Amino acid sequence: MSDSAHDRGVQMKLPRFDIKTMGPAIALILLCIIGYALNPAFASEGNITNLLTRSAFIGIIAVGATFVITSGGIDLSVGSMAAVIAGVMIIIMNNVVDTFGAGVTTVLIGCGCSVILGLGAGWANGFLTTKGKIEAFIVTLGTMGIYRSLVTYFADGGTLSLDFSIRGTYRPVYYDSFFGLPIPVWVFIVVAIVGWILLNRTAFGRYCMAIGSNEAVARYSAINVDRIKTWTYVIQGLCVSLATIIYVPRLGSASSSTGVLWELEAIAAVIIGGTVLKGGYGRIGGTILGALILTTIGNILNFTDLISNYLNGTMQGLIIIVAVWLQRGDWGRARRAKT
Amino acid sequence: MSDSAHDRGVQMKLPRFDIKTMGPAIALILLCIIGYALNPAFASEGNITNLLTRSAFIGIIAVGATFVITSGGIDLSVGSMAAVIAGVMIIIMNNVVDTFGAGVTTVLIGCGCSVILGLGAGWANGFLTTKGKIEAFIVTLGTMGIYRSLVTYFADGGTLSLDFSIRGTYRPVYYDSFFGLPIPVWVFIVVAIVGWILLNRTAFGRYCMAIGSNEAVARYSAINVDRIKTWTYVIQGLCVSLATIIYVPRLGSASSSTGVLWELEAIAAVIIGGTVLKGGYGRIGGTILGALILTTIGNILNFTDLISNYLNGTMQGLIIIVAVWLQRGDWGRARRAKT
Amino acid sequence: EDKIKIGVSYPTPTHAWAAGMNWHAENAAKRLEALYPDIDIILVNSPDPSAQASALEDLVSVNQIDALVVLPFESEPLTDPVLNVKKSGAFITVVDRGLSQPGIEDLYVAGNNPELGRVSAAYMKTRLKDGDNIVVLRGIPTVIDTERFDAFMAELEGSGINVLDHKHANWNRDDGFEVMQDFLSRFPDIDAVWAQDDDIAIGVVAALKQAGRDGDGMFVIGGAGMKETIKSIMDGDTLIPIDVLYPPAMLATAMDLTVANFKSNGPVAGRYILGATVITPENAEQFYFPDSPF
Amino acid sequence: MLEGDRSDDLILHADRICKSFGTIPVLFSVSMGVRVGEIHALIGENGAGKSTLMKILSGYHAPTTGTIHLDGKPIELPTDGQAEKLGIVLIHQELSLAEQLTVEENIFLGREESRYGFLNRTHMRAQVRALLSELGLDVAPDSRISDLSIAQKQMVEIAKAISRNARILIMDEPTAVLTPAETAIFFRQIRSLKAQGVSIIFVSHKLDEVKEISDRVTILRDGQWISTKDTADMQPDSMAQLMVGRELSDLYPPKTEPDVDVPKVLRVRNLTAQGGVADVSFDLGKGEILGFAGLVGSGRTALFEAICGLSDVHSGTIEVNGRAGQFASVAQARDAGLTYLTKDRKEKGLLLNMGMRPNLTLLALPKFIRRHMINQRAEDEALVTAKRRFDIRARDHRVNMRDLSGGNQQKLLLAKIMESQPNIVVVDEPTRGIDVGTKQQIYHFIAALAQDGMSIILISSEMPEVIGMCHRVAVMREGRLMTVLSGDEINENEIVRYAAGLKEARADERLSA
Ligand SMILES: Nc1ncnc2c1ncn2[C@@H]1O[C@H](COP(=O)(O)OP(=O)(O)OP(=O)(O)O)[C@@H](O)[C@H]1O
Ligand SMILES: Nc1ncnc2c1ncn2[C@@H]1O[C@H](COP(=O)(O)OP(=O)(O)OP(=O)(O)O)[C@@H](O)[C@H]1O
Ligand SMILES: [Mg+2]
Ligand SMILES: [Mg+2]
Repeated sequence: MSDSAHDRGVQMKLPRFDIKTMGPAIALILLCIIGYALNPAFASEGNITNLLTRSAFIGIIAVGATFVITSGGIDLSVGSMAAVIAGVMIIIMNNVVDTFGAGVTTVLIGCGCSVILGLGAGWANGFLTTKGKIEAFIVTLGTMGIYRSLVTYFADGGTLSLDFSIRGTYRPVYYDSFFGLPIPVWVFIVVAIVGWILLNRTAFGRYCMAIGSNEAVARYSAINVDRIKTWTYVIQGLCVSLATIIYVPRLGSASSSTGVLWELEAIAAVIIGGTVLKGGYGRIGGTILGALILTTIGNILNFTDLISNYLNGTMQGLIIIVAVWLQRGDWGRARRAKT
Repeated sequence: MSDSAHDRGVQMKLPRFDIKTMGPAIALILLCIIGYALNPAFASEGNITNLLTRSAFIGIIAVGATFVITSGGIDLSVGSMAAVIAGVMIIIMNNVVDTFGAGVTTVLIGCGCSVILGLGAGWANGFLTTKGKIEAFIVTLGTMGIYRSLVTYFADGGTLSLDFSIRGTYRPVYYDSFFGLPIPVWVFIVVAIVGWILLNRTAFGRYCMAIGSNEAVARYSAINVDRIKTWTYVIQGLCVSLATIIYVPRLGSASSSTGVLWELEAIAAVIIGGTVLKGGYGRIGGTILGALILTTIGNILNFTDLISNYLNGTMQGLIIIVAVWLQRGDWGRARRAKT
Repeated sequence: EDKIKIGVSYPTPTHAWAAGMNWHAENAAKRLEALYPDIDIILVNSPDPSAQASALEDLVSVNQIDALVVLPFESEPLTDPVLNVKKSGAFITVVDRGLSQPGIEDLYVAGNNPELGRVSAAYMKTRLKDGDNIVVLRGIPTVIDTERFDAFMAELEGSGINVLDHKHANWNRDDGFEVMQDFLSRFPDIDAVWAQDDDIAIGVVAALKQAGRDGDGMFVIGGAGMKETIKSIMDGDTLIPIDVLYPPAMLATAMDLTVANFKSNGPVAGRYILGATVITPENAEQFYFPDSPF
Repeated sequence: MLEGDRSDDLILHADRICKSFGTIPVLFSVSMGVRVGEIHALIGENGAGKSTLMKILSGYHAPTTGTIHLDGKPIELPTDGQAEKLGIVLIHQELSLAEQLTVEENIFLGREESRYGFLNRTHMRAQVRALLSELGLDVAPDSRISDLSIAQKQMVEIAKAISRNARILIMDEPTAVLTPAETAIFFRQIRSLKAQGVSIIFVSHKLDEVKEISDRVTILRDGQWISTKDTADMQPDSMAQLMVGRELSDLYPPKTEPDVDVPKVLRVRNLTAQGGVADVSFDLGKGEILGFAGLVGSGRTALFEAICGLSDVHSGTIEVNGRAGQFASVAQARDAGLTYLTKDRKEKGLLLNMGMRPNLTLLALPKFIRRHMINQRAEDEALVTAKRRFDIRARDHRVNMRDLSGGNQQKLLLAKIMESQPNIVVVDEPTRGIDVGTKQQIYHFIAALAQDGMSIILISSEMPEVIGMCHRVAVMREGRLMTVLSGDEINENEIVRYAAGLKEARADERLSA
């Protein structure tokens, strides 16, 4: 086989790859055009900033979910986990404020606890899935219920509010900007880049895909399957805790309704982005676009009163289906071939 | 090969198979013992009847979900589908009551519409998944939103109520008994038996398992994969419509909060029962037990005020995880071998 | 074992108002059981209408209650189940949401949803003039929300105040924040916000402050009587000048009345409608319960 | 038209077929036909396009140009296995059984017998039982496929094809994983089908089998038709020459004398392990090639999966390079210099939905890490080297593993194992599905590795391979080591007698080099 054939092969593949990658991007651009057509204020700087900041929560969580799903798992507990972490964080900060004052120390203690809790909760999901050998769906359905009811219990059914004295210190984490972009957006960007590198440029990412693709092959290839799978849940937990850290200063409160349905949104973002639900193929870039698409849909619906409020869900459902259908293109074939 | 070897093989298989099958049964028995210990009234005839009747809704839907999941799909839309079918059924019955009176005819028209809607909604899910080549998760997440918002729209944000004159005719479908068992329980039993036969004793059931196990193999075996998959969603739709038919006379109304989270309960029942979430292996018997387990957990929690109401979710989550862990036994190996 | 068993069934608190109601109910239960050793109160909450129907069945078949205090999730779906409890001979107290068939309950205790909407609109009219713009953030699409909204719009009619748009914020702070952000991007001129609920109002205020549009006499009206809101009214905040009460203690009130039916000499029956009081800096003190979660 | 073919007696005939995947051409105007009651062999190098042609003949692929004639009439074959209705049945090179279904369910998949809409299970089971016993396959009809060994799966696949009452049976390398004993049973079935007038096309790299069973042979090279001849006119050597396009020298490299004094790198004593391995003891010397022979299910795979940390060891001791070697994971074994090449490349060997590069480096990935990241340049270089070393032919280097030809997949798997630079390597059926030309290269490669001091365990069901390559040959039967043969004892007769249990296990000398 000649070298020129090689080169030809490479060139031929590229456009196919592009279509696949471009799918979610095209869907997002279409949505933006629709938004602008409905109301030019859609493109205002303020709105774009709001949109990006909002995407940060789901986006950061979805980056974690990309790892879990790529390695063949699923995590339904993220929304509840965010709620309980936010709750405990607030309780802790309110308690230490007397000792450490309302300064940065208290906030850092809160953030530290958030990270520890996220890692712990993620590890628990991973441990039960791998060592307990229980289907991830069941484990995380269980912990979803547990975390949700714990936050309700801590808040006594109501709302946990951050001490007003701390809010001033913590507020900038959500509301301030840095080089024109709000801090949550920066966090999102950093998480996305780190996630992309981790998935595409490190052995860990390779192992995630291998496990999702075929666990037995992974085992025969000297991969510690249980350890890698547990790590994906731990990463998911870490992402949830980061999302929580930028969520809490927004309203300074957590309740049993915090983070409801975030798990479905996160998974939807991942799938819209082109990651395969059954594992083996993951795309962080797609996930980011997926999160942006979901947020944009909600934003657009708030920008028009053309349709009855009650039908928001219908529009949302239709747009999601059409967005995925748009990018299906080559996908249908690719997926069929996989099975 | 000698016959004795055959017999050995068969005998060797049996005990293993039994442990697997017994898992959910053991979990259920344990739950019942706990329930009785907490309050002997748990075993009263009235309570057992209530329990069975309640299980009927989720159980019937979960039978449908067993087919979808066995063939490698997933349906998140069932709860919303139940709500919209209930809503439309009520609207139709209220409209035809003037023409046909409050008699059996009207109720039958309502039930007929329910079945048609269920089949149609299921077909839509199946069509979009197979012909549209969109991930089932996305399709049904989309239709979940669509159906939910449609019922809100039809009810104008409120509640759709069945005309009081019809209630008298329709009521017995939920509240009457037949040979000592409430009618919903009979429907449940019939659906379960038909489902069991369909999955285990017909070519269709085998096709479902084959598709879930390996779609390419199924296709190479001249199985019309798309058609079978579509049928699983249609069956799911039919099951939802049957569940709705016995649900409507219970409360005589439908609203945007009808059937919320039923999809997760139905899927949980299926997985608790031993069906593999990634497809290829399904057990109707297990599904029935799964539905009973879920209902019993709720029932037991209503029986005791030992723990804070807010912690109900924690108990529920723990029990589900433990119940599945109990039956894991041989499963871990079986699943590992699979991958 | 000849205790009088009173079952109390209500929706699982998923937002702060309901948690406040739960708090008041739990306190009432403790207080009443301490007061009357032969009274046994069983509190049960349920996450959705059909679970509540199940819970009612369990209260009859397992606990064999003598009286039921029920705050129905929704009227329609729980009418039949409550009727079944009634058939077992129990005394029925219905709270907040009336059943769709009259005459089932012995006692009815309720807040007033249309009144809440009407009072809010009436206040708007006192502060705004013809041509002023408001936006409305609604609750979860349910009958409660519809009743409040319809009464609000009816009261506003003919005043010349424009309702620019109304969206559902689901009685949720986060949704309130996001919907308000979008309203602010969309409408350059908003003079007031009806948030219908104090939780939504908190999100709205955060969005206003973020956008720097909380000056110029702009104000937000929530509802229900959250302790933080009442506190800030007491402190003379102008952004949320008043609040409209939807008493979270109504379930406790109903329990008191139900116990009174067994313990007082005369039978207790009838309808107790609690008003939608406007909380102003003058009367705020009496609605302030710092220990309640709401 | 082919020379010597009268088209009227051809039952199935491919006429000037061209096939491209995307823009990559794979077949160039290939013609081939099969007569009624004929066994027609198709041979060619890996990637020559054999599987592609077979898929075209059975409707799984549509030809880009050219026509298919069935019974003399041009026909457009229906897709996705529907051609079965026309009597054309294909056994895919890559096993196609549904893993979670039972043997019975797989055999009848797609054409279940039903009565009144219900499955007639007793009848189907009886048929399956009869079929399995005819094939001498000792599995129950309700065993799950995932519980079977790969050879058993292949036999089930054959049973499935035979049971379909085909007029034309097309088999893509059915014997690749079979031992001679099973191959003999299989050939008996083939002959009886032929006697019933069934036409059979089969692909094989085992040229002696081709010589033994076929009536005519068609040879492909690089997607081109080379020739079609009567088997009687050819010898395996001439077939190989036509396939490869050059003269093949000796298939096996000359054997070197094993050195008696070399250190022992692997020492196994009284090993009992999962999968029925009982009380196995043996030694492996540095630079030695030790063969393992035995029937299907004799426990060779199970033995080495236990040694390499893939399954549980119950008792006994393992010593690797002088140190205790009870590995809890494959990674530990790899780091100790011991790696295992699985024979189940589809389920355990390769990630089929990924490309060649990640597959090649997966086992040895730590080697490719620089500053915590994967050094993609080094990976690319490794791929180029591996392609050259193992003659891996892909017309497109970003192709998914799934779309690589079977033999080239196997070569990549071999390359993957070698990438971790082991000093002891266990290769389980290493030349499965590899053409003679490449086989020769691989044999020389293995011999060279042994010369350089690598120790090799060669598990193989190809008797000539074991005999031609190994310094010593261990024979297993029912999980026990029967004997270790060396020198002149290494001959087919001796091996078969131990493997079949006709000779008792020898206790003496079995550990010595
Ligand atoms: N679906 C596909 N897409 C792209 N290329 C393919 C596809 N299927 C096969 N090929 C390519 O076609 C060529 C011929 O493959 P084929 O499987 O027919 O070879 P073969 O003769 O059967 O080889 P082997 O002896 O190794 O099985 C190979 O280069 C392979 O990579
Ligand atoms: N009882 C068992 N339980 C679980 N797995 C088993 C059992 N017996 C065998 N296996 C598995 O089946 C596979 C093949 O078995 P075995 O080692 O007996 O075959 P073999 O001797 O390599 O035969 P061949 O290679 O000729 O097919 C191995 O992966 C082994 O782990
Ligand atoms: Mg081939
Ligand atoms: Mg072997």
